[in-house]
Amino acid sequence: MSKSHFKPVLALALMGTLALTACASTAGDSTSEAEAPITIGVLLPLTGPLSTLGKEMQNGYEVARTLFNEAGGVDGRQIEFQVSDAPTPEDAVSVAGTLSTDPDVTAIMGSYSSSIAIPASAVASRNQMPYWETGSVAAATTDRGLSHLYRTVISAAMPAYSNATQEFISKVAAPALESSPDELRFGLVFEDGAYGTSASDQFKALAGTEGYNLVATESYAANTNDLTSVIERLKAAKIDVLYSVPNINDAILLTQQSAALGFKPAYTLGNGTGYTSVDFIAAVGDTADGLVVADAAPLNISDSLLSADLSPTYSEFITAYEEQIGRKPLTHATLGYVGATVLFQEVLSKAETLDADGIVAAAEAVDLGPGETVASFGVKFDETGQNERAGWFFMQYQEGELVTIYPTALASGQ
Amino acid sequence: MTTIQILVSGVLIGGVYALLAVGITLVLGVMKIVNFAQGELLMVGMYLTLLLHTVLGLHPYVAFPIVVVALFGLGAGIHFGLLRWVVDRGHTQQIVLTLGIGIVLQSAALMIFGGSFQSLQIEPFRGGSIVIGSISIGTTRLAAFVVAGIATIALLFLLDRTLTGKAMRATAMDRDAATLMGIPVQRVYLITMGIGSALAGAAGVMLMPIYPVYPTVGVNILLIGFVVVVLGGLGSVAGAFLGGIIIGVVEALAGFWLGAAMSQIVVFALFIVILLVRPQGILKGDTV
Amino acid sequence: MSQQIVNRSSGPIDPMVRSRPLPKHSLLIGFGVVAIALLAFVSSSAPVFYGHMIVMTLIYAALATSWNIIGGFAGQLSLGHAAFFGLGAYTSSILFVDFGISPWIGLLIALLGGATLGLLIGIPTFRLRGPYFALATLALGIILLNVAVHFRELTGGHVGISLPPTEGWGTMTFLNRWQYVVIAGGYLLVCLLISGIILSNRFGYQLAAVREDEEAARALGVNATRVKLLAGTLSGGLAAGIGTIYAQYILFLTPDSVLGTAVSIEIIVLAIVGGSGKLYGPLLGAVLLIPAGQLVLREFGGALPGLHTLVYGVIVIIVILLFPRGIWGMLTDTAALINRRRKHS
Amino acid sequence: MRLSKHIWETILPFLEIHDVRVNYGEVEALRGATLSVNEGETVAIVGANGAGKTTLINSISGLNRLSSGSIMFEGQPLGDLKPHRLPELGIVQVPEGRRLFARLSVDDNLQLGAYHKRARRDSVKGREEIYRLLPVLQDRKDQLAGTLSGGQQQMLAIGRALMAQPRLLLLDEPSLGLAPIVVTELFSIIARIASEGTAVLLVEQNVSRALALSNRAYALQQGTVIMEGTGQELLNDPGLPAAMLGIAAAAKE
Repeated sequence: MSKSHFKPVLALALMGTLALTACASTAGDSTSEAEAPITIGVLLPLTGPLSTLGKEMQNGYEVARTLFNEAGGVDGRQIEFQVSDAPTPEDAVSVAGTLSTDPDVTAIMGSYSSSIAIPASAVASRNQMPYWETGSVAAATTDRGLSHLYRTVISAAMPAYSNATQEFISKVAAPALESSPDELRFGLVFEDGAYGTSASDQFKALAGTEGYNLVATESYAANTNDLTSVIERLKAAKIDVLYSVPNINDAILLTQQSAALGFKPAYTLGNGTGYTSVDFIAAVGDTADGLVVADAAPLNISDSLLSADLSPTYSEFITAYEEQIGRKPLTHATLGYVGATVLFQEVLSKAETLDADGIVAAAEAVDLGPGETVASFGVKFDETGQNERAGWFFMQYQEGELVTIYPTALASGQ
Repeated sequence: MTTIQILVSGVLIGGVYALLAVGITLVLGVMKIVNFAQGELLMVGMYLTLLLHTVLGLHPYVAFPIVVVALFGLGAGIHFGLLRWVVDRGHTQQIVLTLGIGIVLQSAALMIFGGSFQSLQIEPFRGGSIVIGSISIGTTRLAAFVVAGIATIALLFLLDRTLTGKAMRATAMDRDAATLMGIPVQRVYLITMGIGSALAGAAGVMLMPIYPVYPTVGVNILLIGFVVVVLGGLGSVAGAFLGGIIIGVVEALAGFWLGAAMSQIVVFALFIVILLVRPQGILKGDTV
Repeated sequence: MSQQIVNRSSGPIDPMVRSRPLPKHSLLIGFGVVAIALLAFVSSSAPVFYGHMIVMTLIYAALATSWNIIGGFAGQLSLGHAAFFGLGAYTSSILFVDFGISPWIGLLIALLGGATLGLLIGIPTFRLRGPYFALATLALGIILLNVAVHFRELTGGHVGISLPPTEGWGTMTFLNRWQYVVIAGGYLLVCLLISGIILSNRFGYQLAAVREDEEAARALGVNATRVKLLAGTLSGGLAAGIGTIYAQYILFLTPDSVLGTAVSIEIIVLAIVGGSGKLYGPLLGAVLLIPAGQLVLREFGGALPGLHTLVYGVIVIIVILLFPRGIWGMLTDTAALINRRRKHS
Repeated sequence: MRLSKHIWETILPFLEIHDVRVNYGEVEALRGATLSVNEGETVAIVGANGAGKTTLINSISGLNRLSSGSIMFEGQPLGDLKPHRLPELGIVQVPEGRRLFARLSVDDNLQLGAYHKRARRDSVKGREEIYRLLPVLQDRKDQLAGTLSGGQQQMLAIGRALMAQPRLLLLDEPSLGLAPIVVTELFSIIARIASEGTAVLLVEQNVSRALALSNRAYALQQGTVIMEGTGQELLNDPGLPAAMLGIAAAAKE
């Protein structure tokens, strides 16, 4: 019987040996012919609660890849994706480790959610693998100054982010209410997840510096099933402008229950994610009309507002997307498309070598001005890898569709 | 006035909790099994409602009987294929088995429907509410509450007045004695699990127009369901109904006074206090 | 004294008590050290995926082994064990990030914190029986999760805590994985040793007596409450320690990833599938399920979302139905049967 | 080999228990007990605590699994049947400690006694008969069973079993914990049931009363039958007190 104490130890040793043989068989064949495809590791949450927008972003990647490959790829070399699902931070570490040490993988793209991006990019940087972040807006992502991380999308910590909100409120929202920002009563409501808290922190800071009269601040768990108490508290605070940062299902709930409970602030300013998803539009339909949504990419803009040199053009992107996916792209698809296209066209195509150093050098050299991406913002990375030209946009639901209304230069409606 | 509105909303959402909790308490009372898959059964009910609407165009309230019968079948099937083998074992094995069943249902839903949030618009009810003075009552929530009440009363009638119901209660009280009287205990369990599951289905139908469905939607509601069951007294159907309303009101009031973020802490702290101070619940478990 | 009485009693604990000679702890240490060395070597040369798989397996094996003390040996179904794991992870991480205290010291403080929490939770909840205890621990886990979410100044809320990637033994942070294999493997070995010592001592028999029939155990003079409290304290402390190692490995904490109910459930599933109450059951469960889950996730994750959890659920159902004593129990039963046959022939 | 039912009934005893063994874990509670009951007969089983009496009666009604041996009822092996099918055949047990459905009314308890199909048809009439036989229940018909006195509970337990229209009534320690005057009443009721043609297998600690009532009796010790004979024979057997006092011997095991 005492022999049984060996068994687990032997089992563990056996497992190790198995792992050893398994790796011996997987490593080995790394060909680098001119015609061989270039592999990009795609790291996104494709299952679990984050999957809705993870998939939306993947759609953007796929369309970018199709268009880029059709246009000839990198000197004839096609782009291939190695798609990995990372539903939790733990899985993100695992997947990032695998991708960043795979000799076939040139760079990693991801990851939409900050809770995935933060651990995954840390692992990639430790393994000196370029990490191309196209979706996470949390400040912490680039704050750490990781060596191989580049973020094409805006950081909530950037002045541009707060400035856009401040300008929008003073130049669009307040005039629409025939008032001035310091006379308005503001309310803030957010889901207490990573996304909601970091976005609401920025708004609180803005309210502090601008002297907004923030009369109510409410948070709740995103998986709640009743928001009556939150709505009643907001109602009781008699607010004029509501700044709201929900996830998807609670965006639906908040909108529907507000309507049911007769809560209708003069102006509702929603922050991205929840309000721009397909699920939201499908659920609330025209109840959303009039709602203003802020997000990291504009929607439904016209080609004429962008650079004439842009190829593919905005409308080509929309057409390709509709053909491939079957509906119009939303913000996360657009952000994914922009990020991927910049990586393909500006980095991979222009890099002298496709190793980490070559990609880093090419990334540092990217210099796209306003209008040179389909999201209208330019791309230039600062020393932390943050795109300092990333933008922040305001759109409004008009007849069930999101129309860009700010910056006014892009406005196609109102 | 606001407090009344909060109370009304709490009572209404409490109806949904009650509907789920009544099913949990019934299975617990009769079979002595804590069913951790009850939330997933509700999720199945929601998806089924959605499917009947999108494929056959059925209004959810028209689909109600179909979903309830289908979920009865699913519950009975789960008993026949799985739970039957563990009724004699310890609660650890039973709990882990139902957890396993829940994981399987959740994964299956993810594979079939994907992870996105899907909701159902039904025109006559969407955003619809009855306004009395300054109190607004959501019609879909009111409907859910009414169904919860009717289901509870119907179940109480079944348990109190019919031979099948009495056999269920007898089995709950003394399984061996019931066997000696010729009561087919496993069939009673099958029916119990079927009814418990059908109640989860009913909750799913009523929740579908209120709340979007996604594969893990049941998890959070299930936890509240447990709180309600313990509050109401394990195995007490009437207690579960009352407990559902109390928890709905507590949650709403705590949310209003302390903020929504604190309401979860308050609810689960209340749960611990009940467990420690009055584990038998507000009504002793004597309905089943 | 009570041990003797338990020994003579005719309940189901009897065969188990009689058939177990004193474990050869030195053998366990010897083979454990060799296995860790081997695994460390493997993980330093194998692709990251396999290295990660080994580290995660060791971490979860240690976690499930710590759960086993209260959940298996004492038979108290704790559904909130993530509370200890998360407490340990947050304690050392906050000390490290905010006060610059080395994770090694953080680990010791986490151990103490977990043990204290185990004691504090135990005092009120061990009065509860069966499903009540399970539900109470479930609720406590949820409360702790909500506290971590709510008190953002301390924990960062859902945004989480990001640990600095400063490499070195002093900071318990490494670029490579073999060091983590050594640390987590060593910790697992400690958990196994403590469990083995418990099982071969009077304490182990007392726990078994409480598990099989608490009333009878009390009647035989076992101080059931004290025995359970001690088990809960040990179990909680060990689970908290592994939390620190996890935090230093992943370098990023969110409430859901260390305090979530899913973590608690995973721990139980590993232990039950492997064989709860058996010394090596939880280890076996982790060795079988963690790599299986990771492999399925890697192979099919993107294409067939949900498959890896489906496989998990199906394994749980099959094991519960066919091998109620877990896979370890099934293996030892089979071995005993073969032995008996051999003797007969 | 196929014989008509009539022939089976004439050659084979009503209930035949042959070399039955039952184990609880590693403990043998019954070690080869053999006994029989004829149609309409009252048979008592006496023995010390732990002699295996309750195990034996639970084995007949299917609550215990046999390790070996057989129990035949009118030529049919009972081991093949699910326990809940036995009342249909006419075998009904009144378990030790009454085991009433405490939070159901007296009337509901009786109604549940007549659960199997054959009895269910006569449920209403059956209850009237029980109330006539046991008038003490009539007045308490809507009371919860748990609120009755010990004696009333025992009457209800017997009444509940009678609702199933038994042909063989198994009684496990019916007099346990009852006042002497109630015990007398109880035994007169049992005698009345037996006189109406129902076979009774009675396990009792009250040895003298049980033996006086029975046609035949068996004494059990450590799971085997050590004595058998008419009630009077056993009563007069000098070995009986030793069998009853076999406590020390049994506990040594």
